[in-house]
Amino acid sequence: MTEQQLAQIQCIVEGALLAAGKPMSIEQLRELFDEPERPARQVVEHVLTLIGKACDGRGFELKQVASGYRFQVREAYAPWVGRLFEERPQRYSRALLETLALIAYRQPITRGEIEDIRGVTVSSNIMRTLLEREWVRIVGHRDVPGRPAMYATTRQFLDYFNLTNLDQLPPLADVRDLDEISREIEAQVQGEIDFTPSDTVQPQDDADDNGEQTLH
Amino acid sequence: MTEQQLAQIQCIVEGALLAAGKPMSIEQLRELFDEPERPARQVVEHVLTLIGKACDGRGFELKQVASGYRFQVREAYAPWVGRLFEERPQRYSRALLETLALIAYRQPITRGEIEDIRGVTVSSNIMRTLLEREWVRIVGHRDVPGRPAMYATTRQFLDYFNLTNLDQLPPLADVRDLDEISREIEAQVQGEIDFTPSDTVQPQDDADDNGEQTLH
Amino acid sequence: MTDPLAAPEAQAEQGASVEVAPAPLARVAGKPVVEIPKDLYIPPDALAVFLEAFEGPLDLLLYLIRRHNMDILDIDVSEITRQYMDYIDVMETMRFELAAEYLVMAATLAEIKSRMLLPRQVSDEDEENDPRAELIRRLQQYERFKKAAEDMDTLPRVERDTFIATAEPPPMPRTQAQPDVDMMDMLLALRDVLKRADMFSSHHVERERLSTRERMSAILAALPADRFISFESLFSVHEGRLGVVVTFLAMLELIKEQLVELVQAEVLGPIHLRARAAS
Repeated sequence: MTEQQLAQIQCIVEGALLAAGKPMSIEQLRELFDEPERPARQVVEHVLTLIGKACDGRGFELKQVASGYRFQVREAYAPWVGRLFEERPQRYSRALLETLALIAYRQPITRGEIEDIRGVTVSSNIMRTLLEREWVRIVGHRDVPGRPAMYATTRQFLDYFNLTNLDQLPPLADVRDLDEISREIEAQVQGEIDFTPSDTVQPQDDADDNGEQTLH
Repeated sequence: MTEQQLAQIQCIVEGALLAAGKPMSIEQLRELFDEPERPARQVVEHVLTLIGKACDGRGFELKQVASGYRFQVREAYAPWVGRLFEERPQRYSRALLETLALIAYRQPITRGEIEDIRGVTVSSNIMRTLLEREWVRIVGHRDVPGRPAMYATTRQFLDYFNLTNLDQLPPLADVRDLDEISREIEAQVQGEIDFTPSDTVQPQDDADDNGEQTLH
Repeated sequence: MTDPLAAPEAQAEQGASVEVAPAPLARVAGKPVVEIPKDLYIPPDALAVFLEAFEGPLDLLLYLIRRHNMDILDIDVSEITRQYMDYIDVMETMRFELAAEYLVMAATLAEIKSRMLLPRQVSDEDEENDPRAELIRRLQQYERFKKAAEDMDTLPRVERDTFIATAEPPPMPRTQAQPDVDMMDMLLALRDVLKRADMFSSHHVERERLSTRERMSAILAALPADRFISFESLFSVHEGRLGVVVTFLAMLELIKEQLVELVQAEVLGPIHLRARAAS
C-alpha cells in the first residue's frame, strides 16, 4: 500500500467519523470501501492511530468507546463549548445514579436485589428513565416466583460515560478482608456485651464478594 | 495576547464549531467567552484562518457559508462517506418492470414498440434507469425513420436474476397463468401448514421443464 | 431551598470536619440552615428538605455514623439508635410521610439494642442471624455503591464534559441504493401488460423462443456499425449443433425483421452481414 493510498484512507475514515456523529466500529469503517479496495483491519487500526495523533494540540480528540471510535471535544474546553447549549447539562439524582451503579457493577440484577442493597424501593420513574435512555436493558428473567426482570447496562451507557468496557468503571471500594471483618465484629460484640463469638455472617459475605469479582 | 492564549482560543473555537452541528458566526463564537476574556473580532478571524490551514490534507475543511463557519467533510471523499447516508432502496415502478419484462421477452425491441404494446409512452427516466443499472443495452438501431435504438438485456440482467440464459425465463404461456400458479403455490404453502401435503404444482413444473428442454 | 442533595453528602464525606466547613443544609424563610441543631430541634420545613436528601434509612444511618466519625464496624449502636429514633419521632410528630423502610430500620435497631442489653446467652438461632452483623453488612454494601454512584457521577460525560464532534457531510449526488426486483413482480407486470395488449392471442408471441431472441440481440451487438462481417464468424463451434441452429434461426429472424442485410457477392462465395441501420 502506497503512502498516498494510506493518506486517502485516513481522510476517508476521518471524514466518515465526523459525518457520522456517532461512534463507528472498525468493521463499519471498513464497509465504506468496496470489496477490492477494502483495507484490512490492521490498516484501519493504524490509520486510527495516525488520526488520534493528528489531534494533538487540537480542540478535539479521537476517542474509543464501547461501540467504536468517535471525535469529541476535549474536556478542557467544555466550559466554553457548553455555552452553545441553552440547557444546563442534566443532573441525575442520587437515586438514579445509585440504581445505575448497582446495575453496572452487579449486573444482571433484579429490581428487588437493587432495593435490598439500597434499603429503599426503586421508583418506576427511575427504571423508565434508564430504559428510555438506553443505558439499561432487560436481559432476562430470574427463575424465581414472579420471574422478575434482570437488568444489565448497554453499550450506549458505556459510550455516554466515555468507557470502552465495564472494566474501566472506577473500582468498587474494597470491603475489608472478610475474615478480618468478622473477627472485628466478634471482638467488638464480645467487648461490649461479652457475646459468644459468631462467624455465621462469613459465608454470605463471601458469596457477595465473589459475585462482584466475576464482573471485573 | 500570548501564544498560549491564542492556542486556547483556537481550540475552543474549533471545539465549538465541531460541537455546534451548524454554522457559527464570528459573533456567536465570541459569545462563548465571558466579557473580560472575550477575544476581538480580528482575533477570532485570525484563529479561523489558522484552523482552516490546519485542515490541509485532512478529510475535512473549514467552510464559510452565509450564516457563518462550519466544518465540512471534503467533497473528494463523498463516494465513501456517502455510504453512511445511503437511503433504503425504493421500489421500481410498475411501468419500469413492464418495460424491463418486454425488453427481456421481445428483444431486440425499440422504445416505440414497447409503447405500442403498453399503450402508453415510456418515460426517458425508465430507459435511463435500466441503462444505468446495466440491465439493458442498445444493440443497434432499427432501419426506419428516426433510426430508433433497439434494446436488449445484458449479462448483468441474467446474473441478477440468477439465469444462465433467457430460456430460463418462464415461457410466456406460463406467465399468462401466473394467477393460477400463485394460487397453487399458496395452496401448497397452506397445505404444508395444515400438514396436508399437496403436490399439485409438481406435475405442472415437470411439464414446464420438459417443454423448455424440447425448445432447445 | 438550595441543593438539598449536596449538604448531607458533604457532611458525610467530611466526617469530623463538619463544623469547620458548614454548607447550608437548607434555607428556612430565606435563612440558611447551616447545621443540624444539636438538640435535634429542626424547623419542620427544614427537616422535610433534610430528609428528602437521604436515599433511605441506610443512607441516614451512614450519615449519623459519619457525623460521629465512627467506623461502621465500631458503631455505638445505642447512640446511633437514639438519634435515629429521634429523627423518626420528629418526622412522625410533624406527620411527615415516612417510608416504611425507615420504620423497619427503627425496629431493627431496637432489636439490636435490646439484644445487647440481654445477658449473655448462646443459642444456635442467635448465631445464625445476628441482626447487628447483618446491619453492618448491609451498611457496608450500601456504602460501596453509594461511593460507586458518586464516582460514576464524576466520569466524563457526553453533554456535560465532552461533546460529540460532527461536520457537515460532503455535498454528494443523491446516491440511492438500487431497488431489489423480484422475478415474480416482473412477470406479473408482464402478464398485465400483455393482457392489456391482448398479446396472448398471438401464437407468434407464445411460441417465441427466447434463446433465439437472445441470440438476435447478441448478433446485433456484435455487428460493427460501419462494415460487413463474415457469416461464419457469428457461429462458434464449441456451442455445438444446438448453438448453430439457434444462431441460424436468429439470423433468419433478423433478416425477416429487416434488421440485418445479407450479402453474397458470388455463388458459393462468402456471405457477409451488416446491420441495416448502420450508416
